[in-house]
Order: sequence, then C-alpha cells, then structure tokens
Amino acid sequence: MNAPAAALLTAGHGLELLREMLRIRAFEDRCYQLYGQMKIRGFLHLYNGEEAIAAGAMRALRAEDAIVATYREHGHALARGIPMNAVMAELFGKQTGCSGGRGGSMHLFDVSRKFYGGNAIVAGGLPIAVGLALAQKLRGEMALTACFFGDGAVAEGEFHESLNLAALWKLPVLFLCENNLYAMGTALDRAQAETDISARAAAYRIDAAAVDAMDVLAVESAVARAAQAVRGGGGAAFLELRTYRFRAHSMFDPQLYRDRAEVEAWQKKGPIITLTTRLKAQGLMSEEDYQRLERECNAEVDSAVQFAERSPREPLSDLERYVYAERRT
Amino acid sequence: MNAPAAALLTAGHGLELLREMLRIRAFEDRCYQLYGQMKIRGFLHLYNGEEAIAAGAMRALRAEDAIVATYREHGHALARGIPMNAVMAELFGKQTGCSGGRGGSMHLFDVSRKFYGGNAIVAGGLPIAVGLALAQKLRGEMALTACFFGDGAVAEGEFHESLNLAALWKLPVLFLCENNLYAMGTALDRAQAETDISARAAAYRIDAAAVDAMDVLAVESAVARAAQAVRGGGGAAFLELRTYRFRAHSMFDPQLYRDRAEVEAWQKKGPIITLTTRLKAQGLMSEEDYQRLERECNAEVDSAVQFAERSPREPLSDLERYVYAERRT
Amino acid sequence: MPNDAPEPAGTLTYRDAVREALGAALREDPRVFLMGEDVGRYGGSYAVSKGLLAAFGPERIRDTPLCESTFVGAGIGAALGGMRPIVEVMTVNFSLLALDQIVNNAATLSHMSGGQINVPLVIRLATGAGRQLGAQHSHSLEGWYAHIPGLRIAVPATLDDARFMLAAALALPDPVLLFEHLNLYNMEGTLTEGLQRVDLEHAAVRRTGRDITVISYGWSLHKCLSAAAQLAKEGIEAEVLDLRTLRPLDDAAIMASVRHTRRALIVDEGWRSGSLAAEIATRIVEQAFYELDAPVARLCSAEVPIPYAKHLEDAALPSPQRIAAAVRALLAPAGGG
Amino acid sequence: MPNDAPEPAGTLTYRDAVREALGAALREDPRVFLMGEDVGRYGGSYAVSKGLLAAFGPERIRDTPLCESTFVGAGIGAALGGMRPIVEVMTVNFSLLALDQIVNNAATLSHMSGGQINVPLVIRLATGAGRQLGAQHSHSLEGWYAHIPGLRIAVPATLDDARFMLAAALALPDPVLLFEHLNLYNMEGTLTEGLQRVDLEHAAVRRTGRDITVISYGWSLHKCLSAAAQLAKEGIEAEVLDLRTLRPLDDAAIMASVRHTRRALIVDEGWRSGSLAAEIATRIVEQAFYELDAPVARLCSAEVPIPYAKHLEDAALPSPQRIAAAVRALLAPAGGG
Ligand SMILES: Cc1ncc(C[n+]2csc(CCOP(=O)(O)OP(=O)(O)O)c2C)c(N)n1
Ligand SMILES: Cc1ncc(C[n+]2csc(CCOP(=O)(O)OP(=O)(O)O)c2C)c(N)n1
Ligand SMILES: [Mg+2]
Ligand SMILES: [Mg+2]
Repeated sequence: MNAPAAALLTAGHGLELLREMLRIRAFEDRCYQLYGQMKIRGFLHLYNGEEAIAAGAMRALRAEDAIVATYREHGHALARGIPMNAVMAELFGKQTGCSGGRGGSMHLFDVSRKFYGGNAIVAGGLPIAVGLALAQKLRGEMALTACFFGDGAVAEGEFHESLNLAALWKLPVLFLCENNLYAMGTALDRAQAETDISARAAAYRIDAAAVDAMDVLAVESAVARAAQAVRGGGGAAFLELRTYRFRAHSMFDPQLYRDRAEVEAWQKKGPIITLTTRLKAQGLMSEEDYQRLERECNAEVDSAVQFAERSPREPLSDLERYVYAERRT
Repeated sequence: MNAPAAALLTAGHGLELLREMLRIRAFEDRCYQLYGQMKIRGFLHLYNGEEAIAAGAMRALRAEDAIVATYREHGHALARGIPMNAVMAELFGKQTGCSGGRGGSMHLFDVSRKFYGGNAIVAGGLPIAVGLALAQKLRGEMALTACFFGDGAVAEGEFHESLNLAALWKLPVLFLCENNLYAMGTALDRAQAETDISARAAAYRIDAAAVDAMDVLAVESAVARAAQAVRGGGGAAFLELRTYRFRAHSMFDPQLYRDRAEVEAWQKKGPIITLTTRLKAQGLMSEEDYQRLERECNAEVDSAVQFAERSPREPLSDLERYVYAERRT
Repeated sequence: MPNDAPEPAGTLTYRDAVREALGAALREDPRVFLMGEDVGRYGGSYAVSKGLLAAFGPERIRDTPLCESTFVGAGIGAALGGMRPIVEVMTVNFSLLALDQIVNNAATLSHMSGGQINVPLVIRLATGAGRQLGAQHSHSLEGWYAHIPGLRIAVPATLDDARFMLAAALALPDPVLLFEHLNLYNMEGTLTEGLQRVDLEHAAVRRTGRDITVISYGWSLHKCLSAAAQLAKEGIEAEVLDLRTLRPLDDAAIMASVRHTRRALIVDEGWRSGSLAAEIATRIVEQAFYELDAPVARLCSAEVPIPYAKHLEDAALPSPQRIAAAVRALLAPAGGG
Repeated sequence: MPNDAPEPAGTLTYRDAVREALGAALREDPRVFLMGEDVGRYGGSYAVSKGLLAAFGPERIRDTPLCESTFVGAGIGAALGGMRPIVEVMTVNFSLLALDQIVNNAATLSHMSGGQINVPLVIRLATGAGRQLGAQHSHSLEGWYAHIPGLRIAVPATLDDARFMLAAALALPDPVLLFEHLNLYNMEGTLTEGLQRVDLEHAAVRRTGRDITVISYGWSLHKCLSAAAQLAKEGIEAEVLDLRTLRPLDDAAIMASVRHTRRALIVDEGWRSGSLAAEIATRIVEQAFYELDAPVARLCSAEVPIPYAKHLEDAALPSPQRIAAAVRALLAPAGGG
C-alpha cells in the first residue's frame, strides 16, 4: 500500500470523522431492522465496514465537486451532507425523500449538493462521472468529479472505456474503487485475472494508489492528496480503497460464498474500532465521549425515522410527472 | 519489439508466403476497380499493406483452429483457404458466395474451415472468440481460436472484458491485434491514453509481444510460437502486429487525417517489397519468378471475377430462409 | 427429454421447477453448461441455481465476472463451437449491456452466413416489476426483444413451462431467450402428471370463456386469471390465453379465440407505446377485423420509469382490478360510429 | 434560434442542412459541443461534420475513441454538468453498445430523481438500410427506441427539419434522439424561405388527399410520396402524413387525417412485428375504430436481418411499388364480415 501517511490527529478532527462513521453505522443498522419490519423495501445494500471511505473521502472533497455513487450509497449521501431525514424518507418511499420516493435506496439524489446518484447498474456511473468532469473542464471550473464504484465494476467494459477516456482527455475525475473483495458472491480472484486493481488503473497512465480503507485518516489524506493533483490540472487519479463488507450483499444473500470466520476477522479491524482505539490511545477521546456520540447518532436516526413515518406520499396523480422535464431551460 | 527472430528461409517457404501476399494484393486491387464499376457495393475495406499478417498467421495456424476476423477480412479468408471464387462471388452478392451473398465483404463465413466471420461491429468478435475457445477447452480439443481485430477495438469495453475472461479462465485464445495506427481517421494516440498496446494486454497477465508486421516471417514465427504456448495449455496469448493500411479506410474516405507522405513512407517498407527484396538478395527468387507469381495471381483473380459474374443470385423466394435454422439438431 | 430425472413429488415452486429443468439438462447432455454472474457459489441471485455447483462442478456451473456483453458473446461463441450453453443474465435490465451481442450477432449469424451457422444458445433472464426495485431494475422488455428476427422469445408462466421449456429451447438450434418474472419464483403448485415435454410454438388457453379473450403471458397471466375469476362471479366469462412464446406469436390460437369471443383485451406489463400488446392488437385487426364486435383493447404499464414507492409502482402496473374494469368497459354497449 | 447564421441561398443537400444546423448551434450557444467517433479529423463518417473542426476547434468538435457506452454516458454526464452536448453515434447499429446508458440513465434520471435532474442531451444517429451494408449495419431501430419513456425520438425527413430540428431538440431539457436516414444525406432541395424554427410536437401533412391516409416518416416518407404521385395518376388521392416525432406521437394529427379519409396505411422501415406501425395501427383502432371503413394496414420490412445482395435487400424493404399496391388493396371492396 503506497498511501500517504495519515495527518497528525487532533481531537476535533478525529471526533468528527468518528461521528460521521457512527452516524452511517447507526443509520445502516436501523435500516436493517426497518427492512425486517417491511418499512423499507426493494433492494437494500448496507455499508457496514466501509464507512471510512465515505467519511474520509467526503471530508477531503469540496462543495463544488460532483459525486457519483453506486447502489450502496447511503454512507456517501449522509457524509456528503444530505439530511438524514431526506435519506430515510426516501427509503420509506415518501415525498420528502431526497428523490421524492421514486428512487429508493439505490437512487439517492441531491443536485443541490452535486450528488448525482446512486446508480444500480454496476459501472454505469463511470461514464457519467467522466461526462461531469468533461463539463467541469470545459466550463473552466476548479472542481472535480469523485466517482465511487466497487471491485466488481472493474471487470465491466465501461470501467475500461471510462478510465481510458478520462486519462486521454486529462479530465478531473477521481476514481474511488471500493474494493471489498467481493462482487455479490464472487471473490476478486475469481473475477479478475490481475487482482491488483491499482496496477490495472495505472495501465491507463492514471496515477493510482492503494489505501487501507479501514483507516479513515489514511483515506482522508489519500483522497485529499489525489484531489489536489486532479484540481491542479494533472488529469484523472485513481485510488483503490481496500475495505470489507460486514453484512450480506443485500437482504437476500445467505452468504454461502464466505466463512463467518473471515467476516469476524475483518470486523476486528473495522474502521470504527480502529479509529476509536487510536483516539483513546492518544487520549483524544474518553469512553464517555464515545457513548455520547453513539447516543447522538441514534437520536438522529430516531428522529429521521419519525420524520419518514410522518411524511406524506407522493399523490398518485403525480405518477406520470417528471418523465419529461416540466421546466423549459 | 520482442518478437522472435525469423526462421531460416528456404525458397519454397519464401515463395509460398510471397504468393499468398500477392494473391491478396491482387484480389484487393481488383476489388477496388470492381467497386468503381459498381460490381461490388456496400462497405469495402481493403487490406493493402497488411497482407503479411493474414499470410503469416494463417500459415502458423492449423485446420482445427477457429478463426474470428473483422470487416477487413478478405486477406484472412483467402489465406485461410476459402476459395477465391467463393470470396469474390460473395462480394458480388451471388448464391455461390461463401455466405450465399447475404453477408458481403464484411461477413465472409466458411464453417467448414472454421472461419467464423467477418464481423462489422468493432470488437464484436472478441467475445465470440472467447466463447469458441471456451468450447475448445471444455471439449478437450487441442485447438485454439485466433481472433483478429484492429487497434481501434482496443478502446472498446469488449476488449477489456474479453481479455480478462480469457486470461482468468486460461482459455486458448490467440489475440491478434492489427495495429495499423488508425481507426478510421483516429490516430492511435488520439484514442488511447497508453499507446503501447502489448503493454495494455500484459496488464491482464496475458503473455504479449509486439511484432513488426511488415515482415511476414516475423509474423509467422511469432504466431507459431504463441500458438504453441496456447496449445500447450498456457492460456491466452496476445500479439500486437504493427502494420499500416495503404489505402483509405473504406471507399468513402477522403483521408483528410493523414499525409500522402506518411503513406508513401510506409509503402516503401511494405510487406511485399520487404520479402521480395530479401528473397532476391538471398538469391532465392528471380525477377522472373516474381513476374510469374504475379501473373498467376492475376489469373486467379480474373477467373474468380468470371466465376462471380456468371454465378446465379439467390432466388427472391429464399429471402426469409435461414433467419431460423432449418435443420433441427 | 429427462428420462432418468426423478419425477417430482407433490408441491414445488416455480424456482424449483426451473432448477429441476437446469439439473435435467445438465445431466442429460454433456454439451450443456450454465454460465452467468453468481450462478455458482452465490447460488443464483434468485436462488434458482442453488446446489447446482455442488452437483455439477465449476466447469459446468461457471461464475462469470461482471461483463454482460462478453459472457453473452462467449455463449454465442461456445454455441458455435459445439456446446449448448445456458447463459443467465441476472436480470433483463443488465441485458442492455449485452444487446449488441444479442441483436448484432446471435440474431444475425445464421442468416448472414447463408445458413452455415446456427446459434443454439439459451439465455435466461429474470424480468419484471413489482418488487420496488426502482427504474433500473424493473424493466419488462421481453416484448421489446420480440421485435428482433432471428431470436425466439419464450415466457414460462406456469410450473409446467418453467420445468419443460428449457429443454424445448435447448432442442432448437436458434437463440432462445427465456424470461422468468421475478414474482413467479415463489409461486407454488404441482406439475402435470406424466408431462414430459412442452413445445415452443403454441399458445395455451388457460381458462375458457365466451365473452371476451384476454391475452397475456408471464406474471400478468396470473393477474388475468384472477380478474377472470372475479368476472365470472359477475356472469362474465373471459377466455384467458397464455401466449407462451412472444416470437413467433401463435396467430392461429389468437385468432381462433378472438373469432369465438369477438372481443379482445391484451394485458402486458411492458410500457404501452410500442408494446407487444400493440403488435397483437394489430394482428387481430389485420386478420379478424370484420369479426370484432368492439375495438381491441390493451392494458399495459404506465409510461414511466417504474418508481420505487409502492403506491406509485402499483399504480403503474396492470392489476386484476384494472383488468376486470377494462373487460367490463369492453363489454359495455359500444359508443361512437 | 440562429440569428446571425447566414440564410442559405439556393440548393443544398440534407447533409448540408444538418451541417448548418450544427454550425448554428455551436455558434449560438457556448455550452454546445459535438462529440463522437470521427466527427473531427475524418469529417464525420457521412461527411456531415466536415469543416466543423476547423471552424470550432477540437474542444468543441471532439473525436472520441471507439467506446459507445462511455461517450454516450459522458454526454449524459456533461448534460448534467451544464453543457449541451450533441453526441453522434455513427450509426444506430452501434448504439446497441450504448443502450444501457440511454435506457437506464438518460431515460430515467429525471423521474428517478423526483424531477431534480434534466438530461438535455441530443444524440444524432444515422439509421436505415438500402445501401447494401448487411445485417449489422442496416438496422432501422428508431421505432424500437420510441418504446422508452423518458426519451424523445425525432426523425427529420425534409431539408427544413434537417436544418431546424436540432435547435428544437437542444431547446428541450430532455434527451432527444435524432435519426438521420443514410439515404437522405444526398437529397437536394431548398429550405423554406423565412423559416426560423420547427417544433418537435407535430406531425405534418406532406400531401393532402381524401381516399386514404398514408402515415410514415424519414426516408420511407419519400417512398410514400412517390407512391402517392403514382396513385394520383390512377385517380387515388392519398394523404401523406409525416410523423416527424415518433415519441411522443401526434395522435391528434393522425386521427384527424384518418377520420377524414377513413382508411390508413402505415409505412415503416422497421421490422413488422413490434414495429412502430403496430403502435400507430393500435392507436387508430383505439381512438377511431368506428370511423374506419377498412382495417388499418401496415407495410414494413421483411422480418430478416437485412441481406447484402441488392435484389434481396430491395425485396426486404418497403418500395413505392409495394406501397401503391397496398393502397390499392385497401381501397378494393372489403372482403369478410
Ligand atoms: C450491470 C450489472 N450487472 C449485475 C448487477 C447485479 N449486481 C448488483 S451489485 C453486484 C455486485 C457488485 O459488486 P461490487 O462492484 O464489488 O460492489 P459491492 O456490492 O461489493 O459494493 C451485482 C453483480 C448489476 N446491478 N448491474
Ligand atoms: C462498435 C462500432 N463502432 C463504430 C464502427 C464504425 N467503424 C468501422 S471500422 C472503424 C475503425 C476501426 O478501426 P480499427 O479497429 O483500428 O480497424 P481498422 O479499420 O484499422 O482495420 C469504425 C470506427 C463500427 N463498425 N463498430
Ligand atoms: Mg465489491
Ligand atoms: Mg486500425
């Protein structure tokens, strides 16, 4: 792993990152329950274990940057600043949801925050990110487009086409590959002839590095550094963020393809534990602080659930709205 | 270029290769005329300048190997042994054509020679080649699938997907990239962030080498060596065959994108001149031999044209045949 | 046909029936193999292929990387090379990535080669909406695929068809797409005793009636049957026709029923404009115009990317209630002309 | 609308008209750029964009590598990012490689995001058969695309539309696909004097008549007009309707004409089964059944991958002769019923 060393840690900084990860974790755990209660439906892909990526990366990005994510994007949406109420309401299919209830878990949008979705087609977001970056370049914006996708996406043709185009045209795309070692039940080495994903990216002459994504500080600093290079006009950059998914792929996955022991081993080095241990060891956080953070996050989730429950649904008469634009631009 | 050294040359060997290249050249030049006379229609992509690839590669392959080519495949069809009559009749749209006149220049087929086409979708043949090789492997055949495609295909997603799958599953595919530096009017360096195509292939852990494809002997020996490795169970191999297209992309191309001087410089080192010079220098061929070969090739073309002219067309009543298979298997 | 396959006893699900079909095909013909994303270790994203990896091993139950275009194209190539591949595209939504291979290669190779080549490839795809999966995971494109000459499109709606259509498809030298609606996998029932094979040519009357022909297929068929049961209580006898194959269409069966009932409603989960329902309606007009007592009608999905929220999704799709209402409207005294 | 664009004087080709439209759009709006394979240095594979690179430079006339899915997807992204991309997919045949981006993203993003997002993307595609290009290069899929909600499909058949539809498409915040038939590029004529804009909503009557409505679009329209001229000599007055946009369809114009003539023939280069012609026929039956004097008829391409040989290709496609014959058959005394 050739990631940059993590920055010197302050209590404020550390607690903010921890809080973001705890928020996401609390949100995901509640979603799991709500799915059992049939409040949330459709496909639900949880982010447990991978929180350091969204938390670390979003902190290193700027408001003017554009974001493209996948169907496993609750964490990205929350860390980007979409209010939890709007995200939860979306999962409830409510009008107050960040996509008006039409998108659901896999299609969170918030254009005011340049959050261009959730995309449920593996690798489908990459070309869109390339296009957003092309627009940024053509318009002379000092911004970049951050594109999140999984290790599974690396096998798709669009990965190849998009990396080549971004490199060829020196576009400000930051490719962020969340390598959690599995695409559904398919382990990386049964999907890729070359399993070193950052090496693959380098074959397009894109600056690429691998990062231990169980360390949120490593993620943050790697993204910050890469983003700086991209903003400086250096063209696209690529980070392979090595992580692990603690829960099943979706709510329908019996996890026949991996051992419980493997999951447990990874859980022991999870991003929340890792940061918590470090903060405590450095005397930057007490157990009390930690409890308080957790309580606050749970309270936020509680109130998001209440908000979602109480929110109205889109009227049926609006079913056919938005298929075509209503405003003329 | 890390191609193997060319084998020691005998007169018989050299003249056979030269004859094959001259046949192709004579065929292509006649096609050019026939297009002007509107005997041949549709898209016509000529192979002038690239003859060493088909001639050298086919000699190194075996009857049991399968072949997949592109829309620029007259040379491959002829060198594979499809009778010139059947190829010419195909271009005339006649019943005696190797595809019954339904395919035309871009869709030559001869299943008895395991020639699985002509494909007019750039990179569209690669997945098919992977599948043919999968069948060979599953059936335990000691055969491989040779897949020809251009430098333009390297940018397509199917290139990436196919190389990965062939490498991952260790399939007996021999990828033969005809790098003539242009995809229509798009020069390689305006299409690829990394212009070293064999390096790109190596990123999939496929053995890859670049070959000077103006030297038919180099092509032959490189293909023979790679084929041997593939047949030995080593999985896929990749050759980048460096060549140049002497004529326009197709009959509609005003060639705005390159200089006449560039073309002329390449013509001076063309594969026929190169081999001719060598054979003469080594005293293996006289000018008379050369003239005789050329006459014989032209005569073969003459009679192919006559055959095509005299052949019947498919009856109109057969228009809807073959959309679905007529035999049940 | 499966000789040595044990006859299933008693109740099974549609999922079980497809799995049995796969097992029988694999046992019977060494050229058959199954290939697709997560068909092996994961057990199939809808658990259809669960257990097959253990039974048949990784050479014949092949997990692929995510590369729809290439593994479908590889299926074509393997078919050319003498195998009988069954390619699973996890859902029809992802098949859009493989459309070039399906339309430009699988569908054309036979004709374009003057009949030298056959492509005996079977592609299985999950299809349909109704599970709140949102716009990118709820397409019903089987009718759309039926536009393409060179392809055969079949839709098993019953347990019998789920169990035996695969063998019928494998027996054909042409590319066949089999569409399995998500909502059918958990449907329970029993197989018809003694049934050994089905064809891919004929539609089937699933309920007889005299007042109107309701034409459908797949999951929608069951909505039609439930509407017909309701209508019967009101004294309306609807004949319900299961198309079974969408390409080729069984015109004879359609016209025979329509000539008998003189009215027709087509129910189709595809979007209305350019739907298969339009094709069937047009054929009825072309072939039986003067025998109609009312304009042919169709009930399709609303023309929207299918939304996530349940109430919106429900409103977008045909339902037994809406089917029954459409039938009643067609039987009401004609307006106009 | 182009204010400063010089009014073309005299005769021009359809190709020229498209090129002028591109030039005007590029001049007028700095957000517009053109992107696709060989649009720049090569001059466009049908020479449409010749000269634009010199005039507007490589940032705005962008040659792409061969990667249909990604450059179409990049067009979507650029549209989201505030640009007004015109993406050229060299021909509709290759658009199959980009179908996932078009159907799963361009067509859904607005609805799926609850209306937050627009995708003001224009995709231009050459389409059609008739040049002996064989099965993989002769698709007519514009009617097929018209099945997809969220897309707008327009087909310029005249010089005026070739010149002005692009601006109309760019003015819409939705994804618009513009299909240009290969055979039209060399068509010559003059622009209507003083015309400044066209809409993308209305069909147009290109010839008036009382006996039958012949409905078509694109290149086939011209075959219909030539059939109508022939029929007029025989005393049959066919009204010829140019659909102009295939999604949305202008039902009002279709019905108005059919109510007037009481007979309709639809001519469509797409394959018959599941054709746009079927959709139009069905709408006519749904909306004007009791006003029809004969069953609606359609004339489409034979259901074969289009063959290379000229006589076979000709036989596969609609022709003025076959159109005229179909009209005569419809006007013959009705059989049956
Ligand atoms: C094109 C496409 N093919 C298949 C699927 C089904 N599918 C959904 S998620 C997934 C695995 C993706 O794995 P990865 O990219 O590693 O992301 P992760 O789920 O691990 O975050 C698959 C196969 C899909 N959504 N899109
Ligand atoms: C998918 C696809 N896109 C575009 C085209 C149009 N086209 C035909 S040949 C060609 C260039 C291909 O170049 P290359 O692969 O280098 O082969 P070459 O013609 O040089 O032999 C293009 C763009 C096509 N046939 N298929
Ligand atoms: Mg993964
Ligand atoms: Mg080339």
